[in-house]
Amino acid sequence: MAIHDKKISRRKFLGLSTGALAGMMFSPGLSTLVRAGSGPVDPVPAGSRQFIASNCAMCVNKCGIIGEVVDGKLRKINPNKKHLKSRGMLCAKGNAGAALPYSSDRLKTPLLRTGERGEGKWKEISWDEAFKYVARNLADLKKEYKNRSTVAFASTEGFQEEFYYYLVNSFGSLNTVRHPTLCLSSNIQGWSSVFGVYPDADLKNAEFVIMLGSDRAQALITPDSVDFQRYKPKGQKLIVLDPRFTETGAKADRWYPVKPRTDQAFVLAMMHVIINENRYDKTFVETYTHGFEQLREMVQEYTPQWAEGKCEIPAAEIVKTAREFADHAPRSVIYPGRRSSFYTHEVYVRQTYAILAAICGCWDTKGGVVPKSSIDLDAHNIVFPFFMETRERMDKEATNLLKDVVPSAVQCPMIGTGLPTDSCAFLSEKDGSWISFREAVLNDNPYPVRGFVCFKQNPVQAVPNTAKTLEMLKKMEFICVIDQQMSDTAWYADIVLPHTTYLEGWDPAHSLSGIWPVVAFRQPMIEKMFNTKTMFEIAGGVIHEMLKIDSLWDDIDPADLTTFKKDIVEDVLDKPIQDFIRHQVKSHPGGWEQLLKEGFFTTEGGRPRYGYTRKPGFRFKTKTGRIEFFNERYKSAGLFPLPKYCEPEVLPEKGEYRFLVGRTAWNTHTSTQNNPYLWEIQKENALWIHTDEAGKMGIRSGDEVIVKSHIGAQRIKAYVTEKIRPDCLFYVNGWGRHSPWMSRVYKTGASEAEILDDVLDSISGSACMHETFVTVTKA
Amino acid sequence: MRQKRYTIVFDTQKCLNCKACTVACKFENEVPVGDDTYRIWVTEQPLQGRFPHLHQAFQPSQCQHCENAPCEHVCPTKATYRTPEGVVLVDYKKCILCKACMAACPYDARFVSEHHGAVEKCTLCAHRLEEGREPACVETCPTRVREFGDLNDPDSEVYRLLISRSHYRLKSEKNTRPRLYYLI
Amino acid sequence: MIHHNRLPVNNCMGDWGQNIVERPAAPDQSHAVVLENCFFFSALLFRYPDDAVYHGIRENLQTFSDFLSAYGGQVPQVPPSEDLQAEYVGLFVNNKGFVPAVPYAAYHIDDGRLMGDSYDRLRQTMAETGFQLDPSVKELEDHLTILLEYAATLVRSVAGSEGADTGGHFEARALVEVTGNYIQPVIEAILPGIDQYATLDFYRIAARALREFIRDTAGIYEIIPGFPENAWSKKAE
Amino acid sequence: MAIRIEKIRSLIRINRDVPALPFIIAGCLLLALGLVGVVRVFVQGHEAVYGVTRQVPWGLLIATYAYFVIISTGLAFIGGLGHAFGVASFAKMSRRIVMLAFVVLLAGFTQIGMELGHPFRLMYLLLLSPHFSAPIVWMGLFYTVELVILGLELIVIFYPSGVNHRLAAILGFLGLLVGVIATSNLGFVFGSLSARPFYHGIYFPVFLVISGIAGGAALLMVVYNIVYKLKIPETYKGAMKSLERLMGLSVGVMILLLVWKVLSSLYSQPGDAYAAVMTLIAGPLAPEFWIGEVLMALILPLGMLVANRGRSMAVSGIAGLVFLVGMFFTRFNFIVAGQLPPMRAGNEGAGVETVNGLMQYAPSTGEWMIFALGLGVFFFLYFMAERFLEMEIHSKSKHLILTTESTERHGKGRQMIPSSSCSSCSSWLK
Repeated sequence: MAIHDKKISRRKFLGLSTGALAGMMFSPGLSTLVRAGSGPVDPVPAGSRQFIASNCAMCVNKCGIIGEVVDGKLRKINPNKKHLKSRGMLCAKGNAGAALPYSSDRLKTPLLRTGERGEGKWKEISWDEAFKYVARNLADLKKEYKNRSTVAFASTEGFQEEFYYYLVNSFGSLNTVRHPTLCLSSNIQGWSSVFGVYPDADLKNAEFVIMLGSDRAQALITPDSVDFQRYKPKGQKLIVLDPRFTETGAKADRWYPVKPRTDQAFVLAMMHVIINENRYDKTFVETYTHGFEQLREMVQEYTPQWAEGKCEIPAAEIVKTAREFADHAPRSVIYPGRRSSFYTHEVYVRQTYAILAAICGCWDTKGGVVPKSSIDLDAHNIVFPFFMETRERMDKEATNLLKDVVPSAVQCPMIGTGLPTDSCAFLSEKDGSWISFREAVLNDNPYPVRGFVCFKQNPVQAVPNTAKTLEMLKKMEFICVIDQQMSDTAWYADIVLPHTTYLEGWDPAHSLSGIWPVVAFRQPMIEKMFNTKTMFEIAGGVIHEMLKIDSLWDDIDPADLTTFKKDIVEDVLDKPIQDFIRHQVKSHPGGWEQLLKEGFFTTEGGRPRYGYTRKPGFRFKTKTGRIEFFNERYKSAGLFPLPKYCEPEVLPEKGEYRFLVGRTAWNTHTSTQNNPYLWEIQKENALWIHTDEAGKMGIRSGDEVIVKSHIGAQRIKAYVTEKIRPDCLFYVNGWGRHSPWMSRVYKTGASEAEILDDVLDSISGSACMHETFVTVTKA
Repeated sequence: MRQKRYTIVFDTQKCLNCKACTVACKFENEVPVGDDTYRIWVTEQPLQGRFPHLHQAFQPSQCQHCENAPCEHVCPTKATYRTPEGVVLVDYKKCILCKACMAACPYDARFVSEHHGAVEKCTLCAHRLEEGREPACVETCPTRVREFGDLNDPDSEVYRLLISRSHYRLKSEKNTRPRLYYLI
Repeated sequence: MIHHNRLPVNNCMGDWGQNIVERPAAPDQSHAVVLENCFFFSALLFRYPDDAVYHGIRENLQTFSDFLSAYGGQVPQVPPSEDLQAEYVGLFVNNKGFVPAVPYAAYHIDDGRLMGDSYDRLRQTMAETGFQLDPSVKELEDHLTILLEYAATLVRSVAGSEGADTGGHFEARALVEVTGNYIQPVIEAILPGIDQYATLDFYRIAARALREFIRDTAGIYEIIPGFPENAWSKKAE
Repeated sequence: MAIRIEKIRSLIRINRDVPALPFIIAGCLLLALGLVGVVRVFVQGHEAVYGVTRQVPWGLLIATYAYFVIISTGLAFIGGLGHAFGVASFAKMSRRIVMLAFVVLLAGFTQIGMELGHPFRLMYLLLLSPHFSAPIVWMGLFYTVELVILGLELIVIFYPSGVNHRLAAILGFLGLLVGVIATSNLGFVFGSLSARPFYHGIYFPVFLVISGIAGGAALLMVVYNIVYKLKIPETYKGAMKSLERLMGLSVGVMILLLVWKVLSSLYSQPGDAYAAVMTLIAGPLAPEFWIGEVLMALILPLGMLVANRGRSMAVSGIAGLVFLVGMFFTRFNFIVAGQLPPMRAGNEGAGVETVNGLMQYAPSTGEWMIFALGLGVFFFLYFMAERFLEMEIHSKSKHLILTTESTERHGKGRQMIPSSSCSSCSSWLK
């Protein structure tokens, strides 16, 4: 600054009428600074470098990570090379997690809404106030509706979800709704109908693998995404059926662009070939299964020629694939996959896959489909009080819910007869069904739900048909969201509680089941940066406030309350979480130390336990205790017991395309698109459209187009490619945010939830995300 | 002690195009977010064939650590140099940012780092090698596309791969003699 | 930050009253006190306006009207407390998933990342001048309001050291560094965001006033008794 | 001491006849613009201000650097002919030639100084850690030596107590030699890049030298036309005619070289060289190539010179001016064209953004400002010299008798007698 300017600026300052100012003095009473040494000192660390083992939380996989912490700051997240589940790898998201704590977008302190919902007017409140607010609202709702289930609790999976359920069970609502019906509930139901469990695939040792609709190269699942390529050079053959030429398709020995919704026909025809050519495993079938003759009879009509007409894959290819599958058995895998929220008949599709594995004896053996093992942890012996003022979960108690509000769910001509009209046939108690649950809430059927607590889930983006989700939120008198970031859903909340990131806090141990089971946990790598809390602390805080409100405990046995205070509050929530974790692993000598050092531990040297379901006397969790081709429970429920081919109930009209859902390797859910390191890989999504179709409409790559379903319309750039069937369209989720949640992806690309139809699979309660038909026009 | 000859051998057929390596590299080497600032990349090779007969390969790549490195030849101040192990490095303090190395590199492996005030590129994570750790891109890869090791060690995986499988090097016609190999 | 958990709401008025200390200022010290108070008042302006802070701003606005109109062009209306709080959260804390005016210095100095190298240097400087963040305050040291308060504290240290042999040289350099290398980059960087996203005039005017004031500080510092000539040399020994 | 000052003072005068003022003012304006650019670079950094990218790392400033320094060495070449090889018509011009060469070289140095991220590092590292296999080292070395030689030449020919002709001849010869080597090395900075086939080979080391001679001649013709307001005095007409021939010949050689460069890059479409040449012929650089390079640097100037056949000095001056504009495009085109074919195809994920398979580059305003700085340095310094220094060499000076005599002879249309042994050199210039 020039001398001259200095003089001017000084004169300006001295020109202030300073009398009052000089006479006044601010004392440090409001100060945020203290003299060094006057409080517990947090010395500036210098030159320190630590490697801290933990587990990732950027998606559901929980891969092993080792944080490199320099001077108290997380510099890099490395893979844990010893980790049995993640095989020593770490994906783009896992690496990008290192930016998470240092993002300015984080929620930093509890926020209370002061304006209208969604208006974006908030005030900061203390945690004490927040806990009081939540407890008081829960109490008010209970008082008003005389039904604890009037508050719905939504959550996504994660280690801290355990403590979320402490809160849920302490309040006593039965209306919980989790992620599986947006993801894999039909898969679990279909495979379980045959084997009683939902198994894993031993891709490490398989010789022949068929993947139908699973994009393991991009939708990463550990260890599958690792194994299916890392060990491929050993001669593994990979067959991929997908309407899109995915990265997995690019890895395949043969890629079949299967007509959507007809994968089942392909597999039924394979069974036709294998059974009629006597290529199935007769010993296995005789020893372990039930209903083979009915199956044999059923598949007779499903000839390869018939299937060719359905799935548009040449009959000869089907025959070839069937023979190869049988030849490599039992080291053949028909891949169960993960997300199966595709079609209305998905449970039957998955049942079909499971039966194929069973007839060839590719079960519970090296290189086949193998039931998950898990390592037992010591649970805390706790019993939550039994509350009188609680009604059964609404998607169970509702009447005519499906018939009246989800007509598409009961239109399937094949399965129509026995389909439930009130609620889903085989609903998982805790998980609920997002689509039917939301319908029930919207219709107050059978009772009003007026409170909504949401832990790290983002239904506004994740559940098909955003408009309905917003409508559902409007019915609520109280909305509380616990999250790390201001998600689309948090934006509509009354109170937002900031959750500590997975890198700053302790998470309890979890047994991760699989062929290679491990116990994993999380420990902090860095100090907490802001005024956040973990679900463990939040549950404790809210429950303490709840205990101060008598009306919340007037419908239980007083003895229950005493036990509750002792067993749950004093013994668990009031103690450090480390005590909880130590208790969990107390049956595993050295387990705690191993967790601290490696972030995980395993037992039996981490070797797979093949064959325990093949031992004499083993009872499968089916009605007959055997592997069921003919499902007795389905029969009792009035459903078709065998996976008969289900013709689609609705077909695209002229000019309509089927909309597909898929993932990339750098974003799985809707929470990572704003991470700068992932954003720079993909800055917006684009609509995949086949070259010929685009040609007809004069659409070129980069042109703006409008994709429209009867739910909504989105504007997006086109990506003209040969990599998709001409009758399908696709864009990846995570962009075009409804509310501008994330600065980088706001208004770029298109949102999935905004156009997806809310179709329901009424057997498992799963959403059907591939049952939406759209049109496309040049913008 | 025998001189080490570091190399990376790529089995690109295993590449999932998952970009884990690119993100790992950015954090490990503190490379800023930016369209021009990257040390490694994963190229989606052009799609071949017509629907439904399609083929596509993915090719991760980075500085090839050439034995006959054009970038080293043209560097006026010896800022770019080769270590005895064959790693091509940049001494940031000596770089004058003339960018001749960027013009000379046939692999477009170099870029200007504002942070270092110099041209930077893949170092094979030399700082990790000193600690006996693999380069970050090698370590993080789900399918282990990259294998890192010492070509002078007959027991190494890289040696085994190169004597047992056919391979090629990028732009071999330039006679840069890259130290990075691609398996066929 | 000053959170409710530090100052019980029902008590804050009383507390605030005690915070203003009438001090007979020595004539040569009076300008330093004015400067210190300007910094402290600016710190209040950019602190989350809980009840204590809100009343602090309201009660002192008249006193600082000269300051605000000289640098900000006008004296802002103080909106109702709830509106001001919503505005503060929307601008500086969380707004639809992003923050229009990130108040952390390191974010603007080190590539859009919190707690970068400049953050470490700041903590080092604070420690060397004998200060640290109150451990009960769950904020980062490079938050604009803490920087301003720190600057106020440093002004007092420098002025108080007048006549001493080594008189406040270190503090003076720290003051120059904190205003020039921390406060200035933040306020320059966030002003556009505030202008674009603010729904009320309050923070627009306050931010403009702060920016102009900070731009002028280089000329103002020399009025502090004991402010050494060589404080402008880049690095404190 | 006092006498020496007196003598130096004798050099200083105010030449009211020379229309220098407008150029000095223009120079000042350009300098001001340039300084804005310099400030921007220091405040915002090279990366933010310049339009160069990862794939096109060399842009306008490398082109303008080459433009200036090559003209300078061309001038030194002509000066060398005058001094060292006794081409008397040029020797008469030696003050202007050397002053121009020096100032233009300085202008060039401003360009490279602003282009390099760490120019000062280069200065000491060239001494401490030179890498002798790097063409830039030799280029830098020879241009530095060239600057020193030109500086010494300036002292010698402006030496108040008279010119030491022998010394001037030696320095002139060295200036010619080092200049040719330096420019040739500059060509080799590109010619050495085997990664970029368009650059690789002998074309640029040769082409740049030839174009420099043409550029030097052109600049001299322009400057004399300015200084004498389009009325070149009789004494310089011979020199002007020689310059015309020199420039015409050089442009002719340039055409020859360019034709074969283009044809060899087109013939059988050899990879990146083909792609680079196509950017010139029918690509993004086509206007710059056909209008800027082919028309303004080659066809128009040569056409004008041939049509004029020395009749009007003014026409020659205009031809020179047109050539100098065109020459800028030859520099710009070759720098950019060589880098437009990417080293890696612009496939998805490659991090390379191409349009029709090519990179893109357009100079930023910051880069234009730095070019303005170079032009400003030239205009300001040179025309200050014109305004305030004695740029003529007076025939009265006893030290220049030889030259004067030959000039007189030449002026009378007699055979020129070369004062050195290099008769061939001077005779083909007639």
